Amino acid sequence: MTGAFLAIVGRDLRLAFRRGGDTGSVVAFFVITVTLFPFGVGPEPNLIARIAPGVLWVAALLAATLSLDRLFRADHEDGSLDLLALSPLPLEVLVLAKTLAHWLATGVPLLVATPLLALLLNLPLQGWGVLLAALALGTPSLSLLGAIGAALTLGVRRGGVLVALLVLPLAVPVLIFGVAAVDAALMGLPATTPLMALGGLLLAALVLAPWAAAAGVRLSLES
Amino acid sequence: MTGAFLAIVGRDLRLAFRRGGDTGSVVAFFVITVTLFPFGVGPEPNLIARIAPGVLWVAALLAATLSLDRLFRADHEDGSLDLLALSPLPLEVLVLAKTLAHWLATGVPLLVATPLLALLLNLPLQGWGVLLAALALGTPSLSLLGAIGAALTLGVRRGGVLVALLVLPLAVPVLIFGVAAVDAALMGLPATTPLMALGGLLLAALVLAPWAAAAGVRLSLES
Amino acid sequence: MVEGLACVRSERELFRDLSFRLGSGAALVLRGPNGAGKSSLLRVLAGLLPAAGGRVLWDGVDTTDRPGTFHRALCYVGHQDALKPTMTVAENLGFWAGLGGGGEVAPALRALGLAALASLPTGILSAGQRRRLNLARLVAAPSRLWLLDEPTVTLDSGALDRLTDLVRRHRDGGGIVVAATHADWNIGACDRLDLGAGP
Amino acid sequence: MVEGLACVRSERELFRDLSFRLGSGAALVLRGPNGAGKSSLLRVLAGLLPAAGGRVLWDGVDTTDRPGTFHRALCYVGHQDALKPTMTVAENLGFWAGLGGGGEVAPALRALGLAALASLPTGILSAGQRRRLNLARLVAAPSRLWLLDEPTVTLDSGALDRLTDLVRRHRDGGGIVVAATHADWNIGACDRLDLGAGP
Amino acid sequence: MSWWHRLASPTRFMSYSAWVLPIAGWLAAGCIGVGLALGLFASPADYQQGETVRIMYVHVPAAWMALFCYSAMAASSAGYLIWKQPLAELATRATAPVGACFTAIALVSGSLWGQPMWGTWWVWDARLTSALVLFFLYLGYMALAEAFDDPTRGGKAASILALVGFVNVPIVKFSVDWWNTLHQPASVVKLDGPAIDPAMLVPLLLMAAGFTFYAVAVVILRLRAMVLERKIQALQRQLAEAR
Ligand code: HEM
Ligand SMILES: Nc1ncnc2c1ncn2[C@@H]1O[C@H](COP(=O)(O)OP(=O)(O)OP(=O)(O)O)[C@@H](O)[C@H]1O
Ligand SMILES: Nc1ncnc2c1ncn2[C@@H]1O[C@H](COP(=O)(O)OP(=O)(O)OP(=O)(O)O)[C@@H](O)[C@H]1O
Ligand SMILES: [Mg+2]
Ligand SMILES: [Mg+2]
Repeated sequence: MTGAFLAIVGRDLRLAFRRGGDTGSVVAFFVITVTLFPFGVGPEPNLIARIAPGVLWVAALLAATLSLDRLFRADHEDGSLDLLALSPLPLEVLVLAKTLAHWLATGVPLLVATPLLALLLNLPLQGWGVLLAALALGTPSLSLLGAIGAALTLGVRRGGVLVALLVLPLAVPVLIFGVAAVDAALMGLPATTPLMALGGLLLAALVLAPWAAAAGVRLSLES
Repeated sequence: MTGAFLAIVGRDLRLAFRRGGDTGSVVAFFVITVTLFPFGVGPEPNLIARIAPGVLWVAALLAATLSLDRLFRADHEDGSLDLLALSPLPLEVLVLAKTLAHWLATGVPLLVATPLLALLLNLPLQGWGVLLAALALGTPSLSLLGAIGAALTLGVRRGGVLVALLVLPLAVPVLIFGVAAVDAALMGLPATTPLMALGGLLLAALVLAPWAAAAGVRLSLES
Repeated sequence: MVEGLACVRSERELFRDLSFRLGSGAALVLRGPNGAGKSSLLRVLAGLLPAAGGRVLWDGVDTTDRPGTFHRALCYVGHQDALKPTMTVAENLGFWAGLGGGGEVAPALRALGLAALASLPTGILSAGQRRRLNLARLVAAPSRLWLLDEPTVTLDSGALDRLTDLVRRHRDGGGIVVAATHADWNIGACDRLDLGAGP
Repeated sequence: MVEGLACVRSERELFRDLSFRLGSGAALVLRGPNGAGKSSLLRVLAGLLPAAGGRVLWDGVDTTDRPGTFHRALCYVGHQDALKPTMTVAENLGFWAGLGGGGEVAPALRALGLAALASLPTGILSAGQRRRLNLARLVAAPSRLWLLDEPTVTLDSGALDRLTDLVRRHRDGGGIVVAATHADWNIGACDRLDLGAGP
Repeated sequence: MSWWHRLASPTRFMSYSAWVLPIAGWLAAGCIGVGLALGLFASPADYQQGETVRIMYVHVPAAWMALFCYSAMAASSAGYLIWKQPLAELATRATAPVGACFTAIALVSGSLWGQPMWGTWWVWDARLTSALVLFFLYLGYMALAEAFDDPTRGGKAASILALVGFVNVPIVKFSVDWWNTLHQPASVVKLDGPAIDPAMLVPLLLMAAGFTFYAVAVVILRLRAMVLERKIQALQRQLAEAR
């Protein structure tokens, strides 16, 4: 079972990193969205630094959600999902494997790109550590919640942005605590409470998401 | 020729408005992205009003760009693009028809949703007219520029967010003048210059985009 | 008419110096093992794939010079369906027929035995039903040259007979057919083109 | 063994009270016009589609009770390819073989005549080559029950012979085959199941 | 068959719902009528807020109903997913637009109230935003349920979403306690009894009861329509097949 689990993670990672895969475009989307903001709100450094945590978090959330649409869709369209469902692995474990691969292929690169963007947005240095910690705790939750949306919209033709409508409301608590953690750090307060809340959300998502997403995948096989 | 042009516009509109189509989800994405920002930057009404034009423009840009990914991709994947290319219509006209349908199906609904969001973000009333005018001039340019990106990434497997990477830099001028127009109106200045610049950009896009996008489509047929 | 046609895909030459001429009522069946280049040849003929050498003439004119006229005379049925799952059967066919300057939908559906399904969403059709719908374009938008890529695939014997019949009548009316197939498909007297061994 | 199986799709009953039993070495060929429900029956047998009534037993156990064991004994080849265009031929097959607890890739590719293509990206294969690659799973991950949905489609005669041969040897080794097809495909003595008229 | 399955069989449902529907409808009309009359004319103006306090008699019950309807949807979704009870799925579907409307009413009346009270139509505080998110959840549910060609599959997918989205309900409810916000904390439903003048409490509770009866009536009406619609479709199909 571990073998099959790792095989799926490996395959998805390979597909993501290969030419035209997800990783490159997710990071590009993240970077571009963030850099658009200074154009949108004007060049005042103070204002930009003030909204920096929010902008970073929203951009990360959008980048993760949008790339999630393909988490199961590509496999559904070419028939791979049928075969994956017929493998001896339970669907819940399959969902976990694919979500883990998604996070490794998109969440981690986002983390790597964040310091650069924090610099661009003049985020004060004392916020960086907490920002990274919060993203590290929050992005897996986003991947898991996104997996629910991606699975539930599978049967829908051209589900596309519908995923966003389903996932973003669920992701709002992650956003709130993520920003709260950074804001606390910027004001010199301890950020433990919001970080612990993020951890709690991650645990809840770990319990809930595989079940809900597996149910969605099972439903999609019927067509 | 007009008949074929209208037939394509009609078909794409029908697909977009139908259940699971683009229109609903694009508007939902727009609304949700905008509402996420206040979570990110905190509830201060002044700050939110200050960044409102930028947030609205960036969200509109993202919503338009992301839905553009499917402009040609769906037709490419199911072989429709082959047949469309074999119709007596020149490819440039085909591109225009599909882009027009895209704008009617997503750009116009965005315009309709904008006043509500402007209200939520406390945008002062004197900015509304110019905001709508600027969006009305800017979103067709976004659709046209997006068509270029969508066509060029067709050959690439899983282009997805790659479109965003190509289009967003091209769209930055639209963003800048669009925000400038609203800012001018908010400061009580006349917004004619940025609005005229937006009009100029639209003309340039109208000339450039069909040609470039048709070349991209032609390239994609070879695979 | 085809003159000295050549095709290169992923830097491998599939065929070279291919020349043939098809008069009205003629039929050409393409044969050859998997990967020989049948589908590629059909795409080159349609003008979807640029030829690496040679040219395709239609009524004596190079097809790349006047694509519009050629496209009006042409109907291509490829491996792919070109069907939108959310539109109904009649809507799908109606769109393609209208674009090809074609006629009515109902007789075409009847000709392929799809009349009962006209108002169903295309997404729920079975493989063979989708294939039939794709072939119904031949009837709905009449054209002189038919390019068919393995048209018989997934068809049941009834549908196969209908298709054979259509091809016969098309040729009797002066139409031209180029078809790739692996099955022994009897469409009457026809030329055969064997493309060399696959890779 | 199958007991009183029924299937309803888009609220139309495709079949009802279907019962049959396949011993080791048996083969069942599904026939019927387009839309009769052959593909649907195969998906119900595989457990991809829930049955509207009845049950599927494997070694005497309901397959929905112990899906893991059943899945290990099963290989399903559907209409779709399940191939990733950016991965190479060997990588694609290797992944599915590994997941099915299977063996080596090279002999399987050789068995379907794909050895020369092993390191090419799957995206550039022709229709028949993709089909062959999909069928190579049967060799790479041996399993007792084969469910084949129109496996012969787009195969050239050489590949068809290889497949027929594979099916013969599989049955000689005690394997079971259920296949849907429209072609006259001679796989030796076998049961035939005719599904009623389509819609 | 358990009593629950028998109760929920479509024919049974059609017969008893024909009784319940008019009762609920009249009760709703009565409660809302009396509640409005008491609230608008008989109750005192607030010493702080003046006459604007009367928006409360719409706002607060609507906000309660928004939460209540979503909870009911989550419960019936669970009923559907666990006991495979088709009527439960229909009930979830029937409730969604009603709940969405109540949420919209709470949002609109709240922002109408906010203009005189806080000087702005909208602030991004925790209560208001989480109510907005609740509205989006309703929309997401409805979009998903309608997005499938096959209604039973749409129903299943949307039921899963409704269950998952239930986590937002406690967030809306307790947001005022967890974050300090502009919005009023709970003053009626509290452990140590309501902290509100009975002259205001009575019309408020009457309105709440009226809204609940109204919701029950509309849901039953929609359910009956859905059951009949499916019956018609089945008959049409039989007719088509007989031909
Ligand atoms: C758009 C703006 C608003 C929204 C979305 C909103 C939302 C809500 C919600 C969801 C509840 C139910 C909470 C519960 O059951 O515990 C509620 C209750 C209430 N709201 Fe609002 N509200 C808004 C504006 C206002 C304003 C401006 C006021 C008055 C200053 C107000 C006063 C109240 C009161 C008194 C309650 C009852 C609290 C209780 O006793 O439980 N709301 N609101
Ligand atoms: N996803 C679906 N939803 C609803 N109905 C479907 C779906 N897929 C297929 N059907 C219907 O079920 C019937 C049987 O389809 P199926 O694919 O099993 O036929 P088949 O026997 O395999 O036909 P073919 O020979 O054309 O492949 C068809 O009439 C089809 O319209
Ligand atoms: N997009 C592509 N890019 C590069 N090479 C390709 C592409 N498509 C096909 N090829 C190669 O061209 C060759 C011929 O392919 P083609 O599809 O024309 O074969 P075919 O004769 O139609 O085979 P089949 O009977 O299997 O359909 C194959 O070897 C294939 O690998
Ligand atoms: Mg081919
Ligand atoms: Mg089939």
